[in-house]
Amino acid sequence: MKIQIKLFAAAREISERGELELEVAEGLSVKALKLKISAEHPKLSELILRSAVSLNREFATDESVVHEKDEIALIPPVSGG
Amino acid sequence: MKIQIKLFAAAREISERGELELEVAEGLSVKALKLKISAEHPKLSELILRSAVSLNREFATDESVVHEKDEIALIPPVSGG
Amino acid sequence: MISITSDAIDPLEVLESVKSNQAGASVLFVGSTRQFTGEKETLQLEYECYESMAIAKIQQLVDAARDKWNIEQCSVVHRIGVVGLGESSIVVAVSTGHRKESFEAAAWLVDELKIQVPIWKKEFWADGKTEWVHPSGDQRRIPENINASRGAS
Amino acid sequence: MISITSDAIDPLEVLESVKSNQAGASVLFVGSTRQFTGEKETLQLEYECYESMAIAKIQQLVDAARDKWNIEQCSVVHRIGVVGLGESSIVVAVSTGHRKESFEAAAWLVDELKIQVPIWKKEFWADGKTEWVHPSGDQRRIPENINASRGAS
Repeated sequence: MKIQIKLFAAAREISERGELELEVAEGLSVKALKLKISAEHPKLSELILRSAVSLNREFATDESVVHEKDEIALIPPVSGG
Repeated sequence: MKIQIKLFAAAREISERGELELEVAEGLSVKALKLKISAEHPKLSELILRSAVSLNREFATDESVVHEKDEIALIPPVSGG
Repeated sequence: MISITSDAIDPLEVLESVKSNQAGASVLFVGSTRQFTGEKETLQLEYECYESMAIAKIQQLVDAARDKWNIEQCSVVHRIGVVGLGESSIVVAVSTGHRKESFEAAAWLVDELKIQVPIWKKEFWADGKTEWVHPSGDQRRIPENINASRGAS
Repeated sequence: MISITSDAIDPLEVLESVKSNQAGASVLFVGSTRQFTGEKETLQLEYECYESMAIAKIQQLVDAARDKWNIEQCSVVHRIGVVGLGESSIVVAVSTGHRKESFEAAAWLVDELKIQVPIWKKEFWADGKTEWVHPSGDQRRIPENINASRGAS
């Protein structure tokens, strides 16, 4: 399945785009997704180690499973306020 | 010596005036002053038990001595804010 | 800004009085006339003060707060006279480099003002009764504490 | 009022949004761009957010605060884009019956927002460098805590 991953802040600047598109297998875990992004976009790998992933606007755990229609985002450590 | 004591809030309303005038001896302590006010103005005695006295805009202790030119006030428990 | 006024307090003016480029945080506290205390209904409050002493005491509190926290700017405004429902009787503003200090200093100033500053509140209850609020407690303890803590710093 | 805006925030509007005759206390927190962090000088900040998730997360925080404290009204406004020196990036307002709860709830909302809400700050230093602020720490701990505490109340 094809998924899009929204990028923000340093992740967006490092990869020079607001969204990544990946072809992944069904039943992919968030942990596996992070490894896959790191492998395909090595410049992001350091930041990904410190980042969360959100699925449908909620923080996901490493064990969460990514579904095709999910709204997915990489969430670097936040610094609002 | 003659002294004036400013009255506020319930003390002012109970005694129906903003200031008391008393004739007192030199060297009077604040504690003795409170007793004297209570004796001369019995309606104030209950409130005086719970009140402080200020001398020149500072809270005084029972042992403080009242001088002729002091600005004296009876300070019922405060409730600003 | 330290002020006692019989006019309505403008909270924006108080907030702007603590503005500073060195401040990352400002906390504004507004105390206002609440309609219900339990089941008792208030129509309005009336405040009276011993103005010259109140100003001096507020200044002492502000000085003590500046000793305790790293404050950029600090303002305290208290209204006297009739304060209707929803209207403000007190506005305190503090600006600091970081937020923890703003919150602590503003809360402390309000707490201490309610103990140490000669201002009195009269309740006008909806049942027609009126009542000067004179809480119990030994006020004379407090100024001694302030002087002691300031002397030690 | 929950809002993310690229316009300057009007603190008075936020304060008035929490007005209530049932409130005896309101606390307004303003976070603004501080010129110096230690010896490093900031020219401006720029904020970016994942807006739909940020709004949802702020709403969760407000709901959780309402579970924890007896809140009359509560507003959170965050600015995005460039925020110059002395300008406000965040304004939080809380009104409650009594002051302790206003102070606690406002401080908690700011603390949690800084941990849980997908908003990011970029520093523009006076030496010409820029830097996204990505503090270390495990973000995933937090939403679980919120869910747990809400479930328990």
